[in-house]
Amino acid sequence: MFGDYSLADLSSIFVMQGFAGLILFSVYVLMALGLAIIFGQMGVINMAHGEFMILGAYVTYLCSTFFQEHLPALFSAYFFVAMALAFLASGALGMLVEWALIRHLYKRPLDTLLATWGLSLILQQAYRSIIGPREVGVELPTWMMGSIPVTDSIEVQINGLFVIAVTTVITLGVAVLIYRSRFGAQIRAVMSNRSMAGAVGIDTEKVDRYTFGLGCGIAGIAGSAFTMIGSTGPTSGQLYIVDTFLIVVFGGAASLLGTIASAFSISQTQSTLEFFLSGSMAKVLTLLAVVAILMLRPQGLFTLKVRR
Amino acid sequence: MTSPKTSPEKSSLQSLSKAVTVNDNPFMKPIEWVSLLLLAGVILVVLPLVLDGFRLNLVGKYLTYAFVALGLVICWGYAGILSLGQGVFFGLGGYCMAMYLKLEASSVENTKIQSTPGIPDFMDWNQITSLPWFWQPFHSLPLTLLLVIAVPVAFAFIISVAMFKRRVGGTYFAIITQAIAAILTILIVGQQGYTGGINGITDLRTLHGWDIRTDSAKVILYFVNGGLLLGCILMAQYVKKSKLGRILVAMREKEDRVRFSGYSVAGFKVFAFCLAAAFAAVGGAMFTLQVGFMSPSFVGIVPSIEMVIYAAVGGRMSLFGAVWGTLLVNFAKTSFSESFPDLWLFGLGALFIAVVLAFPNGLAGLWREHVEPRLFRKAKGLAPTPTPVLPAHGAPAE
Amino acid sequence: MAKDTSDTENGLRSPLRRKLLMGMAGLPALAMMPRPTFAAAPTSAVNTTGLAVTDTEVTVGILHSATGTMAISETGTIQAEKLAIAQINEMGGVLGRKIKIIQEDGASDWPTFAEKAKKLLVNDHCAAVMGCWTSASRKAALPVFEQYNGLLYYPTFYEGLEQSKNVIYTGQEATQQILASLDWVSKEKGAKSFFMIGSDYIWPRTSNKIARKHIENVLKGTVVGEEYYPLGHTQFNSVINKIKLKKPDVIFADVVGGSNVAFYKQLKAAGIDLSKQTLLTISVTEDEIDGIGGDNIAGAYSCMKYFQSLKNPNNEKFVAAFKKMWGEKTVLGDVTQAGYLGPFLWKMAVEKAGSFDVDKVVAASPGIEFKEAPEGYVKVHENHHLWSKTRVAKALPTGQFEVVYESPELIEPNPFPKGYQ
Amino acid sequence: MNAAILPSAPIGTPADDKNFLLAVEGLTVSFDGFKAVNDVSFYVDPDEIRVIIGPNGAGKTTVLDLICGRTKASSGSIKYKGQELTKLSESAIVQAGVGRKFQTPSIYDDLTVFENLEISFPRGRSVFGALTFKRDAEVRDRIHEIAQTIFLKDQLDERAEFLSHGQKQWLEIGMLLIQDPELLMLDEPVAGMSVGERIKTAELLNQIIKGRSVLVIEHDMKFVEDIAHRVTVLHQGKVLSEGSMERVKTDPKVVEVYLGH
Repeated sequence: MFGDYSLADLSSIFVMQGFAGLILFSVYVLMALGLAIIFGQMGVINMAHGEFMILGAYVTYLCSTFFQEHLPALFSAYFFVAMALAFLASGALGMLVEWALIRHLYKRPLDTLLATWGLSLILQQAYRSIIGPREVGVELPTWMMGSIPVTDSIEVQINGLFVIAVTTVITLGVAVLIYRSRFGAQIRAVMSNRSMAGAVGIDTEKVDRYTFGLGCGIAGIAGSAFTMIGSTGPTSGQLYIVDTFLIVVFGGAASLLGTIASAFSISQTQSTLEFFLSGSMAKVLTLLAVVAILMLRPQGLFTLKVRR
Repeated sequence: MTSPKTSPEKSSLQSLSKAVTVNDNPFMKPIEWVSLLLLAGVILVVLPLVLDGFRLNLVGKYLTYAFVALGLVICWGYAGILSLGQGVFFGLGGYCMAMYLKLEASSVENTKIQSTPGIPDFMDWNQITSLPWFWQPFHSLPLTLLLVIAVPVAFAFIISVAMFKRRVGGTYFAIITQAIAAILTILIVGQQGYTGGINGITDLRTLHGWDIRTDSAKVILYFVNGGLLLGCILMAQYVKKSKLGRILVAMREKEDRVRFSGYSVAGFKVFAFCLAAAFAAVGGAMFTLQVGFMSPSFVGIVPSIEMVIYAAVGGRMSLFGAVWGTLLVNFAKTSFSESFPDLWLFGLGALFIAVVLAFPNGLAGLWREHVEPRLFRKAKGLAPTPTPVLPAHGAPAE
Repeated sequence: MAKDTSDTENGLRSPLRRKLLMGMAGLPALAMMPRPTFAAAPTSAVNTTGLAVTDTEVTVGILHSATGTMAISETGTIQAEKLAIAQINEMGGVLGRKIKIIQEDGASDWPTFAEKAKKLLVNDHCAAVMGCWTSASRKAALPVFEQYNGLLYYPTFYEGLEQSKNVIYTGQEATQQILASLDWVSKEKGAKSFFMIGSDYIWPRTSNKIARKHIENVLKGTVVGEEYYPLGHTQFNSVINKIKLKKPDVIFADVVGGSNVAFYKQLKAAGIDLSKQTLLTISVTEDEIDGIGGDNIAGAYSCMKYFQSLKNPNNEKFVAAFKKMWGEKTVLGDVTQAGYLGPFLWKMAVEKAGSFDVDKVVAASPGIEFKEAPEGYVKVHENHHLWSKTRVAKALPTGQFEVVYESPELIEPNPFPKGYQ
Repeated sequence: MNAAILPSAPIGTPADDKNFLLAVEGLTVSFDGFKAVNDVSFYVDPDEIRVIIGPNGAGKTTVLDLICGRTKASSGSIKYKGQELTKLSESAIVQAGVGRKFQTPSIYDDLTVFENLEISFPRGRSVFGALTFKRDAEVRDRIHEIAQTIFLKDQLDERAEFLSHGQKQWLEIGMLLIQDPELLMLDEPVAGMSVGERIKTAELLNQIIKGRSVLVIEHDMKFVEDIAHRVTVLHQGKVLSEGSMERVKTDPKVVEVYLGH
C-alpha cells in the first residue's frame, strides 16, 4: 500500500490528506451546525435543510451576477455581502416556515419530517421554475482561487482555508450566542422546559421562531460557502441531507460539541479511507461504521447520561 | 406467569360478562366488510372492466406500492415506528425475484454471444466469468419464492433487533433507516458486476418458462397481485384485531406501561417491522414481475419517503386507506405529470404538508367523518357500532 | 425558418419534391393547408400496422425528463428534437404528413420511462419516439420498444454493449468517443501515464475499461489510478491529492452531474493548472460548463463528436435556428446535436422505405446519410449506430470549446469491441 | 398467609433470602457522578405494606425505577424471592410478579377501558401468544371482576382518554391488579385526587393490598398512617430512618429534615 511512494511523498500525503480532512471537517460542521440547532435544540426534523442551503447558494449566485454587472469594482469583496444576504434570506424563509408550518407540529416530530419533506419538494420546484433546471456556475473573485505552495509537494487551497475560517467564525459565534448570550439562555430555557420558560416571562413563540430562523440562516451561510466547492442546482440540496443528519445524530443531538466531534471523526475516517480505498467503498464503509456505532450506542457520542 | 391466579370474588361475578355484548371482538365489523368488498370489487372487477391493458398494468404497478403502504400502516400507524427505508425491503424482494428471472433469461442459448455464456449480460460486461455464490440459489423457483420473503425479513430482523433492543426509536430510527437506504443504494450501484449497477436487472422474460411480457400474462399477474394484496390486507386485519394490534397501539402511546405489564416491547416492534418488510418484499417481487425489471432507484430515500406519503394520504391507521391513498397519489402523479409536469412537485409537496397539517387521518378520516354517517343514516342496520371519536392528535382506532 | 429549410432539405432524394417543398416553405399559408393527396401516398399504403398516421398527420413521441435531477441534461435534447420536428414540418413533413408531437415526462425515474414508453406505443401508437438520456432509462424502456415493436431514437453517447433492432443510436458508443482521442493525446502530448476518475456507474466504468485496454495494449502506457465516487459525491480533495502524488501525464475524467461541478472547482482550487496538467474528459459538454463555470475548467480537453463552436455552414445554421427558437443564452452540447439528428434520420428512413411501418423503416435505416448534420456528414451503420467523427476540443473560459483535433475519417461504430471487453 | 404479623427486623440486618419477599442491599445509582440513590438497603416481608417517604429529590421514585428495572443500578443488589432482579429485563421482572404504577396515570388513551385491562391480562405476552390470544370467558370474567373492583364496570367500552383523573388512576391500579402481582409498587396513588376520590382510592387500596406486599410512595401523611405497616424515610438518596410510623415520626433526624417543616 505504501510501497509505491517515497518517504518524502508519504509525509506530503499525510500533510495534504490531513488538510483535506480538515476541509471536509469544516464542510461537515457547517452543514450540520444549523441542523444541530434545529434538530438538537428543537427536536424538529428539517428535511428541507438542504434546500435552505441551496437558497443561500442561489443568493450568492445572484449576488455574483449583480456585482459583475453593476459593481465590478467591488467584485472581490462580494462574497462577504453574499454570505450576509444568504444568512438573512434563509433565516427569513426559515422564520416564515416556522410560523406557517413548524409551530403546529412541535409535539409530532415525525410529522415535521413529512411536512418539511413536502416543503423541500416545493422549494426544489420553485428553484427550478424561477432560476431554471440547470446548475448555475458561481463566479468567484480571483483572490479566492488557487493555492499557496508551502513546500514543493505541499500546497494549501485558498478556498479551503476560507471555508475553515468561515466555519471557525460561525461555530464560535453560535457557541457564544447559545452559551453566553441572553437569547441563548432563553433558547436553552425554552428547550429544557417550555411551560416553565413561558411562566417566567419568556416569549416562547418568539424564541422558537428565532431559533428556527437561526438554524436556517446558518444553513444559508453553509450553502453560500459551498458554491466554492460544489454544485448549485435545484436538487443539489438533497445530496447533503443524509450526511448531515447522520453527523448530528452521531454527535448526540443535543450537544454542539458532539456535532463537532462527530463531524471530525466522520470526516477523518472518510478522507483517510478515501485515500486507500475507492471513493464509493470509502463512503459505504464510513456510513456503515456510523450506523453500526449508532446501533451500539444510540445516544450518540456526546450525550450526558440522564435520568429517564 | 402464564395464567392469572383466580381470586375468591370471582364466582360472584361470573354472570356479569354475559350481559355485556359490546366488547365483542369480531374479526371484521360490518363496515369493514363493506370496505373490503368495495376494494375487492374495484380492484378485481371494476378496474379490469373499465381500463385497457396498458392502464390496468399501470394500476398493477401502483398496487405493488400499496403493499409497502399497508406495511407502513402496521409499522408506523399502529406501532409508531416510522421507517424511511421501506424501499430497501421493496427493493430486496424485487431483486430476489429479478435474479431468478434474469438467470432464466440468461440461458446459455440466449447468451451465446457473451464471452462467458450462461451468466447475466451485465456480469459478462464486468469480466465476471462464473456466477457468484449468492446468485446460485436463484436457479430454483421455490427457493426464490422463499428468499423473496426471507432475505428482506432477515435484514429487517437484524436491523430492528439491534435497534429496538437498545431502544432506538422515533426520529433516530427514521434517520438510521434512511441512512441504510442510502448505503444500500451506493452499494448496489457500485457493485455493478454483481447487481447490474444503476441500470438494475433488466430484460426479464419468463417465469418458469411462462412469458411474463405478453398481454395475457400481464392480466393474470394483475389478478395475482390484487389477490395477494387482499390476502395481505386480511393478514394485516388479523394482526390489527388480535391482541397484538392493541399492544402495538398501547406501545405507541405508553411504551413503559406496556413494558411494565410484562411485555418485551422490542419483540413486538421487531414483529411489526418485519411484517412491514415482508409486505414490502411481496410488493417488490410483484413489481418485478409486472414491470419487468428492478433497479436501485427503488431502494433509495426518495421512493421510501414517497411510500410513506401513500400511507399518510390514505390515513395512517387505515388498512384500506393505504390502498386508496396509493392509488390516488399515483393516479394524480400520472395525470398531473402528463398535463402539468412543472406543477406536479408543487402538488406533491403541498400534499405532504396538507396531510400533516389539515388531514392527519387522510382519506380514511374524511370517509369516517363525511361518508359513513350519511351511509348509515340510510342503512341503519349496517351500523351496530358508533363511529369512533377521533382523538385530537390524529390517531383514530379504525 | 424558410432559409433553414432550403438548406436542410438537400438531404431529400427527390428533386421534384425538393422543388415542391421549397415552394411551400416560401408560402407558409399554403403549407398550413391540408396536404394535397398527390403529394402523399394513401395512408393505408404507408401504414399497415395501425400507427397513428392520418392523411395529414403522423404522431411522434418525445420521451425525456422534464422534471427531476435529469431535467438539467435532457432539456437541451428536448429543445433540439422539437426544433428538428418544426423544421421538418416547415419543409412539408414526412411523406406529406405533418409531425404531431406527444411529449411525455420520464421524470428522471426509470420505471416511469418504461411506463411512458408503453403509453406512447400502446395508447398513442407513435410512429417513432425520440427519447431517453441515461442508460438506465433506455435499459428500462428497451424491452417495451422490443415487445411492442416501437422505434426509439436515442441521442446520448453511451457505453455500448447493446444493439437493438428497435433503437437507432444517434450518439457515440464508447469506442467512438474514446479511442481516437486517446490516440491523439498520446501522440500530441506524448502521454504515457493516465489517472482515471469517474462516477460510480456503468458508463464510466465501461468507458474506463475500454480506455484502459487501449492505453495498456495499444498505446503501451500505464494507468496509475482508477477511482470511482458515488453519484452526487461532492468531496474530491482526497483523489486530487492522489493525482498530485501520482503526477499522471493525463487525467481521464468521466464524472457526471453535480459531482462534475465539485470536481472541477476543487481541482482548480487545489492549484492543478489545466493548462499544464492535461485533462481529458468524455463527460463535459457546453451544457456542463454552464454549471461548472468556464474559469474552473478552462484548458481541459473534451472528446465529443460535436461542439457548438464547430465551423461549418450546417452548424452555423443549426446554432442560429436553435437560438432563435429557444433564446440567445442557450448553449448546445453534443447530446443536443445528436437529439437533433433523430427526427431527420427517421424522416429519411421513412421516405426511403415509403412507409411508416417500423419494420420497413428499420430495414431502410442502414445506409441513410445525413449530409446536413451540424456535426457534418453522418451515416447509419448496419448496427444502428452512426458513423461519425471524433473531435477533441479545449475548454475556453467563455464556456465554449475550441476544436483542436478532428479524426480524419468517419469512425465506425463498434458497440461490442473485440479486445476491449 | 398471615398478613397481620409485623416483622421486626432492624435496619441493616443481612438478608436471609427465604424470609424476605424483597431484599434491597447496598443499592447505588449515579447520574453523571450525582448519587441519586446511595447505598440503600431495606427488606420487605411477604404481605407487608411499606411506605417510602421523603422530601422531593430524596430518590424515592428512583428506588422504584431500580426495582422494576427501568433504571440500571450502578452497584448493589435487589433480591426478589431470592432472585436477583438487577440482571433481569423489565418484562421478566413483571413476569416474576412485580407490578408498578407510575406517578402520573399511565394508561392507553386510544383504547377502551376493557382493552386497557385486557392488555394487562397476564396471558399471551409473547409475540406469538398475543397473535393467537383469544378473548375467552376467563378473560372477560376476570376483566369484569376487576372493573367492578375499580368502580369502572360501567365505563368498560369507553375510551380511556375520556375518564376523569381519578378514574384513570383507578384504571391503572386495575391494570396492575389483573396481573395479580405479589409485590405491588405504587407511586403516589392518591396524588391529584379530589377528596371523594381519595376516600374511594384508600378503600380500593385497602382492598387490593390484601395478600400481597406493597411498596408505596406517598406524601399524604394521613394516608400513610392509614395504610403503612412500616415506613422507610429516604433523604438525599440515603435511608434516614425506618420503622413504624410512630417511631419514624419521633425520630429526631426525620423531624429535622422532613416532618419538622
